[in-house]
Amino acid sequence: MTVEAKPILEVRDLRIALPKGSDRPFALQGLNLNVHAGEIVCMVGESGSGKSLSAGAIMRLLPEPHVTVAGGEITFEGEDLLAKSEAEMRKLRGNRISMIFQEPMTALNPQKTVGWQIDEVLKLHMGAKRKERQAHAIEMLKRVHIPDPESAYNAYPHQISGGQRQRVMIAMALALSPKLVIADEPTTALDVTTQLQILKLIRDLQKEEGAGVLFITHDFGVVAEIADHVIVLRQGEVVEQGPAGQVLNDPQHPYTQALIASVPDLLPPPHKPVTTRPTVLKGTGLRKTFAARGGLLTGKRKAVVAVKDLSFELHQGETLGVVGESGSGKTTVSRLVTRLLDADAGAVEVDGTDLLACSPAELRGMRKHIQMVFQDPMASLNPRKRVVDIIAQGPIVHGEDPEKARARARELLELVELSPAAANRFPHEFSGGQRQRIGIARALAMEPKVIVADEPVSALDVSVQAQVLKLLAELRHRMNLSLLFVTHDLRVAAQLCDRIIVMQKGEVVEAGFTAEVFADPQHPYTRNLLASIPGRTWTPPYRKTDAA
Amino acid sequence: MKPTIPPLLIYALRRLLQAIPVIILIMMGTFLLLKMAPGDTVDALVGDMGGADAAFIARLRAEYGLDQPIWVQLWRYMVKLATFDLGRSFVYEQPVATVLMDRLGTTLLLMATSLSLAFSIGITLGAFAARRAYSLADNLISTLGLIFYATPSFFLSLMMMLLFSVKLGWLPVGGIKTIAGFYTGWDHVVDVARHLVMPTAALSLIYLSFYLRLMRSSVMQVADQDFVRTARAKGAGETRLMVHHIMRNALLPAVTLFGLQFSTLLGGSVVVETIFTLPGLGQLAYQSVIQRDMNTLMGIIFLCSIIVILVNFLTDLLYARLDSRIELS
Amino acid sequence: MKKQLIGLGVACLTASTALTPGMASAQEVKKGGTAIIHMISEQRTLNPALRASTGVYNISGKIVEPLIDRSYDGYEPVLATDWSGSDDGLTITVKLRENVRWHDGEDFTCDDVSFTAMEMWKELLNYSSALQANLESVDCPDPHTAVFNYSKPMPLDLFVAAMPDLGHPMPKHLYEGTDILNNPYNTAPVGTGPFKFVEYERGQYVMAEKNDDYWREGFPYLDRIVWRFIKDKSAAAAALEAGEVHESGFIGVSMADVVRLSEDDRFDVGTEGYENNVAHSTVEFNHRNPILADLKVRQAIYHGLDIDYAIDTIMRGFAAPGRGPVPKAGGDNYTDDVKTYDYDVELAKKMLDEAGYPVKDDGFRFKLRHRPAPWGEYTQLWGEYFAQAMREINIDVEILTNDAPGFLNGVYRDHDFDTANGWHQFRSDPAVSTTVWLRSGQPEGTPWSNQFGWKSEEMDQMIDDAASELDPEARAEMYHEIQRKEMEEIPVIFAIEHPFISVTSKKLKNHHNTPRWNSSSWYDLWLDE
Amino acid sequence: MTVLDTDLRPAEPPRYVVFWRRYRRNRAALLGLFLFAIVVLMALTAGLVDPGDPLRRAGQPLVPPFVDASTPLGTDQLGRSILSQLFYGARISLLVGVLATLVSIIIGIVIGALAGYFGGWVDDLLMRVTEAFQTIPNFVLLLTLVAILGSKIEWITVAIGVVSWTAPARMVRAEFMSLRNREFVDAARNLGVSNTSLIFREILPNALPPIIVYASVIMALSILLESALAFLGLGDPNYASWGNMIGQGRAVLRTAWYCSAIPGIAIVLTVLSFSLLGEGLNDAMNPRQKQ
Repeated sequence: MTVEAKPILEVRDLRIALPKGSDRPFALQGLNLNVHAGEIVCMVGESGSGKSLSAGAIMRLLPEPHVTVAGGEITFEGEDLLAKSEAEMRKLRGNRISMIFQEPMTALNPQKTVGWQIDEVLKLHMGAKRKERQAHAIEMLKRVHIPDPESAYNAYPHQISGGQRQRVMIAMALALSPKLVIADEPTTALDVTTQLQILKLIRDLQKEEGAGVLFITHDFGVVAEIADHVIVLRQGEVVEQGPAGQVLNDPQHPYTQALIASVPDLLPPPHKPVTTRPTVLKGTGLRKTFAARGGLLTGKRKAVVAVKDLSFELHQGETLGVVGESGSGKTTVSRLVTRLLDADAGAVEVDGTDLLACSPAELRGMRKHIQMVFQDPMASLNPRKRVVDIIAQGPIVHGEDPEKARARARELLELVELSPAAANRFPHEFSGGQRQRIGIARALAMEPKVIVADEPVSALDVSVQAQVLKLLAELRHRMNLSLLFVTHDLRVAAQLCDRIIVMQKGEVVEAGFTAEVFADPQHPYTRNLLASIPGRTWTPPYRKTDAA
Repeated sequence: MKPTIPPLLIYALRRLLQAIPVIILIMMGTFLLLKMAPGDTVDALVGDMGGADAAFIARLRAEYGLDQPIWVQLWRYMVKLATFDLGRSFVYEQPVATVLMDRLGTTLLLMATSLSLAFSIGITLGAFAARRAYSLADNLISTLGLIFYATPSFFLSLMMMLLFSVKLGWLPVGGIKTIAGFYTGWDHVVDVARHLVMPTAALSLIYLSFYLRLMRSSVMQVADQDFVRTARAKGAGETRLMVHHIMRNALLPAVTLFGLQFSTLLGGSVVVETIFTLPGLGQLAYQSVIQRDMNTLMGIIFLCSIIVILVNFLTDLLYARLDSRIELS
Repeated sequence: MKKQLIGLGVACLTASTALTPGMASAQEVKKGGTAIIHMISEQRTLNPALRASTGVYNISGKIVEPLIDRSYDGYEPVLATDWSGSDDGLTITVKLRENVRWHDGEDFTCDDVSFTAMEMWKELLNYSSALQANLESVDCPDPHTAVFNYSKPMPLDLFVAAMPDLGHPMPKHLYEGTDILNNPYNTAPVGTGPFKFVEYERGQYVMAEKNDDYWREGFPYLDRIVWRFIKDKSAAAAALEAGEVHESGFIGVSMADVVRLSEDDRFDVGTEGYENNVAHSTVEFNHRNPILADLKVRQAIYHGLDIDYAIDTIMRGFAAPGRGPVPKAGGDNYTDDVKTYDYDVELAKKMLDEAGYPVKDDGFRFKLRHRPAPWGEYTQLWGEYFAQAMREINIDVEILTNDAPGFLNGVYRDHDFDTANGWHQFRSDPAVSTTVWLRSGQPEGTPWSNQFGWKSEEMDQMIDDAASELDPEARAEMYHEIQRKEMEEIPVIFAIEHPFISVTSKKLKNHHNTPRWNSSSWYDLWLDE
Repeated sequence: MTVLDTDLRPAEPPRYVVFWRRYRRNRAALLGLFLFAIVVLMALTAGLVDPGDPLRRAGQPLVPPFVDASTPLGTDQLGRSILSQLFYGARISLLVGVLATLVSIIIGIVIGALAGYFGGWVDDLLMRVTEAFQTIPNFVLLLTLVAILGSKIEWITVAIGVVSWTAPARMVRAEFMSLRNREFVDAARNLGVSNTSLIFREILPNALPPIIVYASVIMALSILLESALAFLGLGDPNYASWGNMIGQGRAVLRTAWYCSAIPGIAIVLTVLSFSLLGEGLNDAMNPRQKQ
């Protein structure tokens, strides 16, 4: 890299100390980075890598005194930020350095209007009259492409959509043309189509303003989409940094290589002749409408149609993907099929028996044939139970001898590649991926005919995600499992599913073999979805590790 | 098209409809409960009089309708209640409504001053303590809050009376006004205020500690939220954070508590009103229980239900006003 | 100090010898001012012709006057000027005072007396309705003469003794033709007394002001009297000390404060003025329990009670041991020539052993369920003392506490008790409300009457005979016999007789100068302020 | 190389050790525990301090503290030893506190769990009942119950429990409403677990921590309620209780302050210990609230 101009932000040997009793003494050990004007620097790392804390250090917003800067320098436009008083920092924040946060819902004050919150920045730093400020704020809303900026100005955050909220955040951050914008996972909470729009917006505005952007993310797809320069963090240490193209396509450090190798590519497996096998799960004409509970003043609210007339068939040994964005009804499908929710109409046949027509007693018996793996590895295991009991619970309920069930649970732990020594621990003593393995073991303990997996890897870091997906693939192969796989992530779907169903607003817009859908999407929505996959033009260079 | 009814009115009507079964439940429950108590108001009356002969007692019982079967009494009472007739007080020999209205003013005054003092001081101190969490000032405030909380109100009342009335002679011992003082205008206001100082303090301290503790944790919780971090990243100072971002959100749980505490407060005022001889509903309720003055006690509970339901309705409106997430229409 | 007080208390009981404290003869009388009087509880009515209760008289006595009152010199004419009885005891003639006007300006006449006697005293007034059961009519030969006609002999003594409490005429013109029990004047009384009713704020106070048209020329001295209701005794003591209240009667402050304030030179503390309102502390037995039906057991229990200790600790010396159903204040009807039971634990234990109740393995002979009356600190402490004392002689006692209706119901209607303790108030004459404690056949549920399951035909006969005896001396002797019999059989223990105690600010003058002072009219009370 | 996802973390120390570590971080909570331990100790050793009946006559009435060695804290109006009443009173206060709390929590859990778990009309019905109870001033209801049942200590305890259950019921309901949609509940239901087991085995243990913390509040309020009853003369005179001591002692407040001040301080400290204990439990059970 050549030094053309002095960077806006220079971080030298930054070290951040964690409170006593944490798993390591320093959250960040010797971070060095430069951000130049007009450059987007991506800081990539898995959870716990210290990437968010470095942003906090630059803004001087660390949760002191628990977490403190232990050493190093942060220079912004030639000034030493660490030496500044709080009052001086306050003048910088929001003005010359601004920040965009991850969760647009919680990052905006629910009690103030959008306009008020944008106006606050202007009031604090611009010193103009109210009219002027309002005009400026509306102008900013226009620039972030919010439809009808005047009415958005008076709206409360809960009255606009998630994507619009993030646009408001961006408008707020860029309102005073800062020199440096720090974006902390700004698109992680958004749907894929919205994500692409926001990334584009950031990129465009940054080009216009010429600001430097420090962009924090965990997603290599996003990196590929947006980065000029990449820094890879692991456990508080920089393992690799360099221009985007170089790091993405020719990573040097084994960790980077492994991370990149974990990113599922967009090449679906060749399709197997699954449709000829016997059907194990068949949904017919499923429909579910949520009659929302009454609001405070309004009494009844409009009912929401979650699933509209859904039919599908799952064959023996097949993996059927249900793909869609939030609000598409895909999660409702997983609950209807397992009858955790009662459908308004339709039938779910498991091996020819209609689950929805069962009496409560019959239903309890039927449940062992259709098991589920849940999304949130934190929430899906009872925190007050030991792992062995969690896994053995199902068989015991269905009359298995408790001792035998526990012995079987230990075997299953081995099957999901966990040490049986872990059997007597509680869920919180495991990592997210391990918990998801326990969840899989619990489902397998019942020896079900069908497993419904609801976003089983979406809460996991990319490297862990790859390992869990691999395990699922292996088990499917070994045990001839039939999987109904619900996901929002097209990369994951591409990797695992034989066939997919694409859903939008409760309706199926397209269905077919994965490879065919990916190669030649018929419906505009599917096309849009595929086009929005971040970094879709980038193919991870090599697969040195053993991901499937 | 139908003429549009204001949403507030619809909401009020809906709440009223929900409240009616609760009130009926309360009234029937209380009636039957009181009937389970040993002895009736005639026993209490005869006890007060220092005795009476049998014929006299029997005639009184018939006069009050207490010789009827319980179901007949209940039915008669509920029928009258449906026309908002609360009956006559056995003890005061006046319509219950008159008796209640006499007492309501004092009680409302006492409760309003106590609650608003407890609310405002508790919230201020709580917020202050939270912003300086774990400092000396915080520890001091929190300890004070705990002591307020742990001290029985009657103990506090007696101690205050000893100090301020007997030893120092600053405040009157009890009552709501100086009897035969014949104050008018501003003097009357000052006089009543002087009489209310100690009862208000005795009654409000425990609630003050509730609000203090609630507010402290609420402010600390809100201060941790993302949007406060956002405001900080915008360059907002501590005062601004507190005023514009933290307080309004942190107030919400306190407002909820406000609605719930109203009836507890009325119970708490029994002891305080007794000690300070305040002619309020709390004392009246206690006396009515002891004297088995069914109609009066039922009337108090009826009035109390209405007040509580009204207060809850108002706090809900206030909540909706404070929390923009709750839509008004 | 304590010993002195006992002396004082007992001395005052012998009414005639008592000097009037706070005597003001040496001082110039000051007119005007407001006297503020503490009341511990509130009555439902202020009409003394409907409710016989000191709580009513304490207020209404200033507004409504009786025909006859009591002074330390005997009976004193108030609205009556003279009275006499026929030899057969069937008629009593009362002369009424002339030129007396009700507060609303109407004249007071025999019509008022006749109406009140027939409509209220006979029909609606507690105790009086039994007393006047045989009243046939009241004739008015002239506006100021009332003739009471009885169907059975009525002793004149009894009639006169009852009049101060049970003889308040009410204005006929305000009551005739109305629903008497619900008449609004019941809580806003109109009388002939030195003070006129002004207002009644429930739960707070009653106020009365000077009656300029009072028949005693030049009286009253005070401009105003206010009765303040203060339920809490500690608050009442504080109010006295803070100068917000001038007098608290009927033991309106705790005994500890009585003793404390008696050492404070701002106050007069004493038992004067209650000679007509003496009470007994009682221990009542349920004779339906075979153990307690055994006389030996009752006697043993009496021996097990350290009455002097109880007087000292609970009453702080302001009381004397009881000697049967009639207290010393009963005058000629009283005798102390009765059997007594000294405190003797060993004797008590021996008697219980003899009665066939040895100590069992758990350390007790038997268990009693005891109900103490909820009449405040005093009766509750008595109940606890009773339990304490009984445990000393190996009788286990479980105390059952209830509020007033619960207590009255539990003892007098449901008879769900073994022992109980409470009060018996003596009302001038044993026939008014005392003999009902001993006479069998009381209707169930009548409080303060023989609900103990005790029946002695001999006693019943003695009571009936005494009630219709017209000769005062013979009558007194008959009551002495009843006392002796009672102390032999002890169906009820009249353990302690105690007057009430007043704490009075020395600013009040001419106070407690009659034997029922708190119920009297206070026409001569004045305030040195 | 990346750490293999299947490598286990080192085992954590047992739960109670973790719990204790979190608890002891709060110094005030340690003080609360200390005070609580003293009260428990007093309750346990009452029989040793005075093997006799604490209500018997132990000496002259109204002896001040530190005068007579046989009654170190003095005597009350009936000559009963204040020290032994204080120790035996600790038993009653703890008993009333713990049992009344149990009663209220059990009622609260049953009602709250049913309402929160089933929702719909069950919820509506139970919530109306809860509202009704909440609307009647609790102390007035307590007085009424005591008037009905009499002042036996058992009934006082039950009555206090009966007037205190609404708050825990609402809390349990709220917890159940949020927990019943958690994935682990769905997971258990999907295994064929019955409703009863779901309520009591799966959800309840997870709903308990805030309830346990709140129990300390109820315990404190129970003791205050009992003493307020005794103050009004409605306590059970068959047992030495702190409330009874204050209630009777206030008659002699001005001359023998120690009769009511000593049990008064005992109540203040006990209530204080419960509430500090509650804060410590809160810190230990809901660690996310800290920092």
